[in-house]
Amino acid sequence: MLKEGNIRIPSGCAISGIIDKSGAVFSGQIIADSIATMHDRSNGLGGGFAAYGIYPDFKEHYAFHMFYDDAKAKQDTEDLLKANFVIAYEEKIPTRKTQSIKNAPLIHRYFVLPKLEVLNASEMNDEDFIVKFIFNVNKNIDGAYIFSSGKNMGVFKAVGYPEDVAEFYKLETYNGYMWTAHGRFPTNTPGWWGGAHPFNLLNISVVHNGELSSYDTNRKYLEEFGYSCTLMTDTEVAAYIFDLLLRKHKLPVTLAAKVIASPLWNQVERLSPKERELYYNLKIIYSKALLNGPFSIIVTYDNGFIAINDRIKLRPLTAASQGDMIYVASEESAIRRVCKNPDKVWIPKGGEPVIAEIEQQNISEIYDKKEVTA
Amino acid sequence: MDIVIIGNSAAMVGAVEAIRKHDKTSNITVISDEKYHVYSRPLISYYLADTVTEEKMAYRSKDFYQKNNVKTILGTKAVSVDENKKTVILENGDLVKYDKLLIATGGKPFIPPIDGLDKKNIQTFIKLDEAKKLKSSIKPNSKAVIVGGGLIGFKAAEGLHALGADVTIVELADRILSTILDNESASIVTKRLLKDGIKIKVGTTIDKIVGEDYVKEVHLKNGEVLPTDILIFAIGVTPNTDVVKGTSIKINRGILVDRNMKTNVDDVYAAGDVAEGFDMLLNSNRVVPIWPNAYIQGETAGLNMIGIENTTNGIFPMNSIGYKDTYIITAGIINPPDESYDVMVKADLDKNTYKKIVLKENNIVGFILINDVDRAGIYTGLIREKIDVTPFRNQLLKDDFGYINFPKDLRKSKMLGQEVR
Amino acid sequence: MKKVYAKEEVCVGCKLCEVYCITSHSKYKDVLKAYKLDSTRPAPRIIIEEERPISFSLQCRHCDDAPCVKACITGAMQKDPETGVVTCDTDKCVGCWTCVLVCSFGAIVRDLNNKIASKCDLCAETGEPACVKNCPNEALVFTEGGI
Amino acid sequence: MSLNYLTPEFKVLRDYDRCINCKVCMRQCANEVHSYDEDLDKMIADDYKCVNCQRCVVMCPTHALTIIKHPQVFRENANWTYDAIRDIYRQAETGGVLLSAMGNDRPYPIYWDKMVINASQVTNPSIDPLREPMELKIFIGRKPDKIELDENLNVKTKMPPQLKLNFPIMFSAMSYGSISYNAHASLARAAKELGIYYNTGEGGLHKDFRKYGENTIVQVASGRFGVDREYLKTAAAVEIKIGQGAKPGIGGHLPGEKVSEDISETRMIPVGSDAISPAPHHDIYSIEDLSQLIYSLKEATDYKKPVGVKIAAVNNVAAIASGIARAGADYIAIDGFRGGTGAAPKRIRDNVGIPIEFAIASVDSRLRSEGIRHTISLVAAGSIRNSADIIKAIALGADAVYIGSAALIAIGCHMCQQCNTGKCNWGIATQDPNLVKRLNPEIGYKRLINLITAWGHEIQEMLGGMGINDIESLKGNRLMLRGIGMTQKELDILGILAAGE
Repeated sequence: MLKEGNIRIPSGCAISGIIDKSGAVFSGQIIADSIATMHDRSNGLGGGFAAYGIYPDFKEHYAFHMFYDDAKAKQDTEDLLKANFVIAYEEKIPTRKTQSIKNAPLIHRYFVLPKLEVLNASEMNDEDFIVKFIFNVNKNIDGAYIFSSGKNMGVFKAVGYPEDVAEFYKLETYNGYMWTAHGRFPTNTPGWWGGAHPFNLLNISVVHNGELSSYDTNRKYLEEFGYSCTLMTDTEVAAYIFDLLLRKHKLPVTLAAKVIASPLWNQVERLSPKERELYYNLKIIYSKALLNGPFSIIVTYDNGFIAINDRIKLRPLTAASQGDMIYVASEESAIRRVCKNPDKVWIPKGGEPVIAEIEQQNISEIYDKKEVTA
Repeated sequence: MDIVIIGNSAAMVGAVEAIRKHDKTSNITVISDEKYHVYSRPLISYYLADTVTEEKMAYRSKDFYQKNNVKTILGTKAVSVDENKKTVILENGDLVKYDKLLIATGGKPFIPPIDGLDKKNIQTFIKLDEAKKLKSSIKPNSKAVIVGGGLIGFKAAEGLHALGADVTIVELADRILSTILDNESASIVTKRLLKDGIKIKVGTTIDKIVGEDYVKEVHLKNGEVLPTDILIFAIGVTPNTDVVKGTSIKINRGILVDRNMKTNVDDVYAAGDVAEGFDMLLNSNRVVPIWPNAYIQGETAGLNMIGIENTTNGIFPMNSIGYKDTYIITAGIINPPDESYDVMVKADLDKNTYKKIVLKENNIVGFILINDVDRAGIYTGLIREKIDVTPFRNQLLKDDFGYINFPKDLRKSKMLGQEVR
Repeated sequence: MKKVYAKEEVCVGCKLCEVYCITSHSKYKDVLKAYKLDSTRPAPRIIIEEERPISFSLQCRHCDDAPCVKACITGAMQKDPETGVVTCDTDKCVGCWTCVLVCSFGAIVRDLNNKIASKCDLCAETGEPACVKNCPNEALVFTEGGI
Repeated sequence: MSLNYLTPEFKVLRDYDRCINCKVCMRQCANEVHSYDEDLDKMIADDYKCVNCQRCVVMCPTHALTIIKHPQVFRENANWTYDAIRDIYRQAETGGVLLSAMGNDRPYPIYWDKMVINASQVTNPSIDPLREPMELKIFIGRKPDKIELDENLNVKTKMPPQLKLNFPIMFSAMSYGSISYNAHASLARAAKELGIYYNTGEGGLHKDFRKYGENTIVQVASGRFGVDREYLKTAAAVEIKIGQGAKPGIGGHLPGEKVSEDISETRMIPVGSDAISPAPHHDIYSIEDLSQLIYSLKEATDYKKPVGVKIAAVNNVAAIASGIARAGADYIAIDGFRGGTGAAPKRIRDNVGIPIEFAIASVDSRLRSEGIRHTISLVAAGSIRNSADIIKAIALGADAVYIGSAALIAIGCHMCQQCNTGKCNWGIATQDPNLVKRLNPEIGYKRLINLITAWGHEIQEMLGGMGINDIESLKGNRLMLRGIGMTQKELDILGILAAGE
């Protein structure tokens, strides 16, 4: 049977995300409890978490989380790693024996910085350098897979139910200011650890429930900008689109939201001249970055997340707030489980993002302020 | 308002229908010496020939007077008019007051003053009663002599022939239908009549009538003697102006009217065969005793009587007549009086077709069509509207001449609903 | 009133209008039967003029001031005061062709078989002129106020 | 005259039980097939002259006519086929190049028909276009790599000129001359009403149609007919025609007898003179020459109008397209070998060029691999027959399609392939005023609107089925296609999987 990367596999899912806008950190147990509530939305073939603010000791280093199928893959990868990076610290990621988590690969993490002379020789900035390195490893080293590569953050995922994955990775021992979780319901795969969510590239992680009808269009568009979609999953494509829009093209996150769930032309025509001009350009230039098909998605980046539905809301997404805490999840139950009495609960409309960001940071002004305050 | 119409034929109907379109309340009184419901006078020859019944001669439906709220005094002759007292005097002495008067008394047949007029079986042929009389007196092989080869004589001949009479037409002119045909066209028609055994004597006329009680023979001026059972005078009609004799209403040949059909006397109008109205081709007044003109003149008079200004563009002679399978349509000036006219002719005497168009300057002023009569009205229209035919002059005689030969603009303005009313 | 107008620019000269006019006024309302069975098949009430490339069909204009109605010697030709349609009462018509003489459109056809004047009645029976309905190129339109 | 070996190609069957001698067939046949025999009192037909355009069949009020392929056969021979033998007879008779019209009619594989389209089931809801928005609007033109905004979110990007299409469909280039005034009138008006574009072809823009300029693409071809400043200014876009699918490598020739006063004025050539389009542009012998012309035209239109290039699909189409993209064109129209024509040498029409399906796929792949696909629009042409072909073309990588033959069929073309004779009984491919008027533009434009509207609905339905609500998300979405009955090589070129994979 073909696994992710060999064939495109659609899947259904549960997602959940929590941020403390004050920047205060909290235990992974909370997100684990939240996602566990939606047990029935996954089928045990994939679960995972993204945690931000968990590596304060190495917050300037890129934290690579790796799956290795075998020692050879590990050796080959580490040779390549050492040739390109200074490794500040490395270890096997701590796990605990969990009954339902089977066939675990070798799981390691490395805190690294690019070697200056190699970076300079590459004539790339360090982020592009890292991305290229990741594509290289994931594509070319058989049995090796970098599944997390950001700074002061990490992705933890496996084949299994998300609550089992949390137990396996001992997530209750990690503290972060922002967490997302994912429970997966793939339709035709044995489940592969790399194929679980969240999908990550640098500091952008994506948990996603949905199926992109526009997958091949999006993918080919991304390939023109040098992305290599090795996993052939929708989540990977979504992550890269956010990477392109946010990191490479420097779009404010509100506008990135309007690219992936763009307003309809007849809506654009009703806007003010300035907005019309903006959206006209946005829609034409990024027509192939529109994510079409049903989805609810939480994209996390350095200082916050954006949760959004496809523009006709074909997948569930609920949001809530209580004090500095912002919650988003496939189902309200997953929020109520960890936040009994939210100040506000709402169901975002199709294409209308929920954006939640750490407040004390100096965030560049964003386009639609209404949408900022969740 | 009291409107009085003397006469009960086409002009009357034209007037009544025009009035009632706009005025439902004025009183209308129709006076006629004939006792009949308004009938179609031209149909008397059809009646004679048994092609229509008396029933079907009704020119308008039986409820015409009632529907139009018209009071009728029928079978009583109006003998004179007092234009000062605004009164019509009837033969029974009754007086009929009017506010507006229309004289539409039509024509009366002309009978020359010759010997023997007192014999029986001598009559004229313009009224239903005369047709009835004729019909009752004719028998198969009766010898009928018709004096006058004009329209009435021609139709009388057809009717009498149909009844099996032995018919002879006597015509003073050198051809029959001399007012509407030229020599060539008349020859086609003559040929057709002769084929049916109708005899035609041209260039002569009646000299005297011989017989005891009844007419027995007719002597012609050329010396010929025609055995005769029935003699019909169809020399022509003159305007029946008797009713206005002795009044200040001006008469020339007919009662003179302006283009509103008004006479020289206020509130008195005249229309139809009695009126001498404007002939647009001659550019002068003329009596044109034909049915369509009577209706149109009556209509014009009617409108003006109720205060709606209306003028006719003028009239001109036009006729559609036929004998069995021979059809004749003519209009306007067909025998140009001088060199200022142009004539175009196309004839095929083998096929008995003839087409003649008379032009003055750039306008058609008359035409004769024999047998090839379809769409004749296009020419009539060109005459009536005085359309400059220069752009298609050389196509006028084409067999299928039609709107396609008109300049596009003219064609479209006519055909596409932009016609000027 | 609604009248039939011809767009000569798109008249293809097929004469189907004539075929359907005959059919519509035949006692059979079927082309095949009208042509194959109807012994008293009526004359078409349409004039088709053609001088290639121009062609058009022309039918009674139902003039407001209809000269044919005024000229008719029998009263057969009538204009309906309500609908404005000019029709010929074939019972009364004697085939004198005075209407032919006065119709400046030449739109009145002599039906010589039946010796009656034959003219467009806008297919009063069916409510929609058959020529318009069956014109394959919409060269005939039935409309108010001209085109 | 020596014996003509050719036997009739078609046979006119007349059901005399139904024939009413109305002569409609006779009046409608420009080939003079039908006539009335007075002696027989019957309509008769000359089968030799029949081209099976079916005008008479359609017009006959009693459905008395049927045209069939003439049953006359040659002895069965898989090699010396009917056409092969008859072509030789024709050439032996005339000594001339065989001419034909419309597109390649040989039984080459039709790859559209070997591709099937995906639909959503369970994991992805299909979208009902009757209930949900479904966008078909697209833009043709170069797209910037990225949007540039200032701090106040004002757009700093300079958007190159775009053609806005309400449907991903345009009417192919068909010149006034090859098709009639009324055909152009129908196309132009339909394009305007639909919010799409029609293309003048290389015969200039008739003055009456300048009012449709906003929906007009004007062509600049090797003959430069009708090209002047106003022509360029009037149009919404300018298209340099290098070649067409029906006759790659061949020029054009409108015989002098078709150059009427009107055409003469439109093409800017003398009445009655042959209008010859040279095989190449004699100022374009290389890609750099093309670039010069592209920029000349951009200069002439103040960089306000897209300048496209139309080429025939030939072996090296991918590399050529890449060159054109880099030469500055705003769009490339690629015309496959089944594209139609008003006249082409039959051998060329039937043997030169490649299928559009491969051309589009390989051009799209090539431009993507070079990272320049998003900088240029791609228009697929050459026998797009229905909305499914459009879906497939776009999924293979086209931004839009051109339809020519389909548009003509919509307004009456019956594919008799006799355009070159100028006797089109449907008033399309003719300049004979008697025939031109048979195409009523009032009807024609509505039929075109109907066709495109219908296809639009079908496209929306198919998109909805795929779970897509914007045609943009179909572009290059080859995963939505699967192949049936193709070799692996063919699948690879098309970049699609086999059905079941």
